[in-house]
Amino acid sequence: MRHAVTAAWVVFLFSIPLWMTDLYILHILISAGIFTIAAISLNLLLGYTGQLSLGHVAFFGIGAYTSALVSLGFDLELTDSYTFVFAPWPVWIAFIAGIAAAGLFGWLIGKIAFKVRGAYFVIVTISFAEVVRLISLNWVDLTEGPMALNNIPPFGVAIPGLWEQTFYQKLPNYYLILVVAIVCYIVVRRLVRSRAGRAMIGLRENEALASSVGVDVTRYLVLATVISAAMAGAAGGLYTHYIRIVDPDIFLFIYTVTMVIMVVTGGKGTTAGPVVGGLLFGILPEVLREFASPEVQWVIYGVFMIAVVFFLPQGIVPAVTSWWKARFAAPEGGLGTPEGAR
Amino acid sequence: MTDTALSVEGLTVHFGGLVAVSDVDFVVREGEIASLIGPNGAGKTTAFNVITGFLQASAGSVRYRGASLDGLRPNDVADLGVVRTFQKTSLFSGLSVIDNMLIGLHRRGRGRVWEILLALPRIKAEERDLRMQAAAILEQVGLSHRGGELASDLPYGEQRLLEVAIALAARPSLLLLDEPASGMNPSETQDFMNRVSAIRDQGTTIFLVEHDMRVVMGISDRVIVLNQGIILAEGTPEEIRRHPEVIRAYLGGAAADA
Amino acid sequence: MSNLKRVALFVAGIALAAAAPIAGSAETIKIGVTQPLTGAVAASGNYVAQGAKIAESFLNASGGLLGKKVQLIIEDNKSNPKEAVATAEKLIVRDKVPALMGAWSSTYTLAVMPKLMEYGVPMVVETSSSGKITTSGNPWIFRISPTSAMEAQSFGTKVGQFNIKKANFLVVNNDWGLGASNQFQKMLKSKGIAVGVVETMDAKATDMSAQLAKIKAAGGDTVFVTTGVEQITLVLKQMKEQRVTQRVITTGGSSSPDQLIAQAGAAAEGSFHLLFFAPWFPGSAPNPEVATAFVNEWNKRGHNFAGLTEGFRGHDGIMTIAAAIKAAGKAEPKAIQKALWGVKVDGVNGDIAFIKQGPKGKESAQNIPNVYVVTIKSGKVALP
Amino acid sequence: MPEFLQHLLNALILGGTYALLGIGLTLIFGIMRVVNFTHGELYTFGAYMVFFFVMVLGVNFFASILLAMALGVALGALIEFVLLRPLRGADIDTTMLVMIGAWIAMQNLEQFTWTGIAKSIDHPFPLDPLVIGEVSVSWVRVFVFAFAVLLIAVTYLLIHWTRLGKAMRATFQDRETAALMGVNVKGIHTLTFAFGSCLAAAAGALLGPVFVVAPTIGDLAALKAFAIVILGGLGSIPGATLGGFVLGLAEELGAGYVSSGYRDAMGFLLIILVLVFKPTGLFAAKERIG
Repeated sequence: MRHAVTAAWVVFLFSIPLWMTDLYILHILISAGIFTIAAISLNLLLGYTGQLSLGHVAFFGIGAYTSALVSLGFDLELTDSYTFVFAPWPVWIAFIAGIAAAGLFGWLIGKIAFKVRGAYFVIVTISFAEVVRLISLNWVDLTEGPMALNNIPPFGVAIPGLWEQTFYQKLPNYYLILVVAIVCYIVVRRLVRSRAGRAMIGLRENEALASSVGVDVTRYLVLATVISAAMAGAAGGLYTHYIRIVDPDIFLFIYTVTMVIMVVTGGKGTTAGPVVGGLLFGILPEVLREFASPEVQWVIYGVFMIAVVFFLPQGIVPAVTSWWKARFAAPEGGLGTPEGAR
Repeated sequence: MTDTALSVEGLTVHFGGLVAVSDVDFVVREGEIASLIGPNGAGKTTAFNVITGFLQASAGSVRYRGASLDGLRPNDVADLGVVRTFQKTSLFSGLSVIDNMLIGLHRRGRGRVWEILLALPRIKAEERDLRMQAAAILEQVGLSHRGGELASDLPYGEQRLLEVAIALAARPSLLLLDEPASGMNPSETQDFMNRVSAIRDQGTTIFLVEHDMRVVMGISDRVIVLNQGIILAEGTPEEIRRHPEVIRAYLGGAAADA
Repeated sequence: MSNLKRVALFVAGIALAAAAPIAGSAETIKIGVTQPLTGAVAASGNYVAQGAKIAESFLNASGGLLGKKVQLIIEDNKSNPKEAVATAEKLIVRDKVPALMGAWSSTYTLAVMPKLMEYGVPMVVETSSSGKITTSGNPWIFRISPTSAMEAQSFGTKVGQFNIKKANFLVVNNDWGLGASNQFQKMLKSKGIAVGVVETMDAKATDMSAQLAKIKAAGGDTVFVTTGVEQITLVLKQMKEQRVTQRVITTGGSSSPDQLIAQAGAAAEGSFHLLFFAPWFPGSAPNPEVATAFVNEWNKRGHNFAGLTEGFRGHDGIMTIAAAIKAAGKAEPKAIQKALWGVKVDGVNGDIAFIKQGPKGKESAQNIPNVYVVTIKSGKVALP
Repeated sequence: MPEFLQHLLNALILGGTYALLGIGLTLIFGIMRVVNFTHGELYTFGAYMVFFFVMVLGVNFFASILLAMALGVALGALIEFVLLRPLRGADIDTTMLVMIGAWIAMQNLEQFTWTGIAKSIDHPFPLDPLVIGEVSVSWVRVFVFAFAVLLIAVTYLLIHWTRLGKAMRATFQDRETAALMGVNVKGIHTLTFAFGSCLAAAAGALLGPVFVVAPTIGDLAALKAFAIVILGGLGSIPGATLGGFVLGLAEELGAGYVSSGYRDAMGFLLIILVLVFKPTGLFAAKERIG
């Protein structure tokens, strides 16, 4: 039964471009999909290890910039006589490089996270994102600064010499992002239902106890940060080759806040939560666009976030799940706990 | 039975200018139930914290089965087979009892991250195995019927049992219990003592910090008395009961009652 | 998994709701405008939009285009390149506009450019100054604003009367500021004038004291400033505070001298400003009747007078597109693109016509606009 | 040399207002364990209130600053009462989420009310600067500095010499014990938040006339306040004071001798360095990490 529902859901997602002819709506869905991937990645940190990382957009941006730079190529005048020239690489390799770079920075932040927790960790992560933003803004030789990196090549597939298709259109980008999102969803789902994921949940729930039974706190914090950062980097790479421009504003704190709102609203510490939150807040701005100016929209989001924390602290998914269970009985196995309850 | 399992030598802990534990030596032997007692602030929990890597000693050394525990982190200590419980009830309280157990079984799993992500068959087999082990330990402490419930929903006595079960899941060869019976009613306490003895009989050495003298005197093979950071006395419950300094400093009427 | 099903329903619902109101009327000719109406550079973007609306009503008052009413669809790009892309996407795909005007900053324009290629829609660029825009081989670009190089060149013919020995630069660290600083340095050096320090500032920075201390220490008689009017106000005030006595020349055409007089007061005295329209003297513009009509309508609508130096661009941009639609005889992107190459428009700035720039075969179009210099003398704008 | 002296003077003046910002934030964290993300918005609020009183209503400049501070107190008390009081006992992450929501809502309300166009405020000080030898500084900045130092001094006196201060310190040390000893912890929390907000509004009210007022000025102010309190150690008032001046110096020298583009990055780089090498800040208050 559950498999049937999952399959129906996946088929539905795959069928959308077949009957949805309005490209603009497809564009909205693609953007929402990219942010959903970012939200899924943030959820691993925020929801499962309990680390409120408010610099998550840094990983997204690092993925985007790395992928863009590797696919565009760049040169750096290191000394007057020597210029380092980096030739462009194929987009797929650039995408992987972006994921790796984001993962690497995740490793660094994970190491710091072990030293400082709570309010300190939050501020360190904010600072990290801000430093990265200022570097992207000022290292004009590499990043073009506020002028942004333009004309970033889109993804494409090719059989050498025979056939090639570059993803200028919405359709292939939609499928690409859908596939990546599904992969990320499965990664998080498998992880959190495994020994490794339980170690992360354990250190969220009670770090002292977890370490006393042999959970290596540093290792799992770093692991979670690396995987989370790498997924955020993947989202950044998808973004960069779809929008085909990346500028320092990508590091704005407001995007982290968007991801946090998605996760918290959907239900942190649940696998479906960030998907629900991501789609909701990916699509809502476009629906509201007609009725409310952006500042009014943001006022609504801010108030909404407060309301969720006050009245629905676990988020939509756990609330709906428990309502469903109460109504239709049949408790399920697995990590059948009100996840996120704290 | 007389092999030394845990040995503590010259242990000293300062907090700022305060001396919590001062030049303390003691051993715990393989297969015994040893108790560490003393009035509040005597340094019992501090000693536990040092042994299990939660606190850095100012001086002195701790060895377990020949390996030094100095400077190890709690999870490294657990890897050597030394596992503890905490003075204040300490559970993964937002999770179900069975999930509490599965986290406790962390050390028994072997699955690596890439294997997990690929969902290899051996990971699935391991999961099934871990769940069976969890059920077995719950059975052992008498919590089988609670598996699906939220840990925080359990009555107090069962929460304390669950703590022990979680520690047992980490497969300790030395189990450190920090005031496990505090807050239990007499029948819960009696039941608890039986279970601790049973655990020892299955080959786990037990080192206990406890205030309840019925527990200490009832199950200990040996008792170590700590007072104001130094060892006051050491011996069998019978010897401790009669030790004049212990009676004066600490036990008073309680010893006579027991 | 049941919760996911709910999401599916929700998504489908949204999709249906969004798909409903598409059918537009064929009674109007739509022109898309993307401008920063909110965010960091909102002030200028709003002026341009106001100017564009004046052009719209002028056109409709004289009978519209091809017998149809002209309808501007103005979208807010929120001072953000990503949003600029989103607005272009929306205007082209949803609203099906045959031509665009935008997107103010070079950064936003550069961001939009791949979309023009993708969908084949021409865009008139009204403000952006980066050289890259017309040299990257995008045949859908028609720029009416000057590049920094053109501005520098034009100023070069007048630089003699300023008798500059050594000049410093204080510019905003984006394409606009850095581009201007490069081109003006090049021009100055070619005239044998020394360049001191080149300092940059973030667009949102408010305290320029450190940069000014450096500029003061570097010596020199002139400092070229390129940034928005808010930041120029701060620079002028803080120069006074730190007793930096070098002469200020602002470039880029966004200095709005009236606002400077109002907000910087005496600190603005004696500064010079390069502009692309001098609304104080509409009579001396190349097309006096067009300029006067525009200024009158602007004042009649109660818009901020200080905004005229920006707002005229919106007018000229829309008028350029309108002329092309008229010449093409139909409102289709490809036809408009072709017709734009031949237009001759009497704009507020001057006569608008396009020359070719960029790689052969896919040239972009560039207009050669006029550049004016004004100064602030005893609290009034004057010709130097 | 004169350039260096000028940088030092600028840093000193800047540091005064930074310290003011930092003290307000650190006080709130120390006593309430709340990371106050609305701090920057109270700064913005103070600046806009001065704009409103001076430029719209034509109220006297100095009276406007005092009015802005009073309104800062009121707004702070309101936030505490509506958002934080019901959440007492919730974990720090929960309150952080609520404060982030409040921050977003407040900033955009400001944007909605005043539009995104920057406003400037007239002040009664002469435009010609105060000249001391080779260096100079505007009179309005001298005033801002003096007022900031005065407020810092008042804060110290309040904390160390009044009954209220004693109760605040007791709450800071140990909330439960303070409550047992008869301290009205609820009241202390409201007062603390209102007072911290007042300092933020004061910083905004003072700097508004020096720079310009825009809806987003609070973001950078808040981030800098975070940097300052981390530098000084969360909850430490002397630390925040010194942190303010250290940040002012780092920024000014960084901009002067490294690159003006990285001016605003200095604070964050300092934070990361401090936390890597001395995680509790330069002046660790009674605060364990974790």
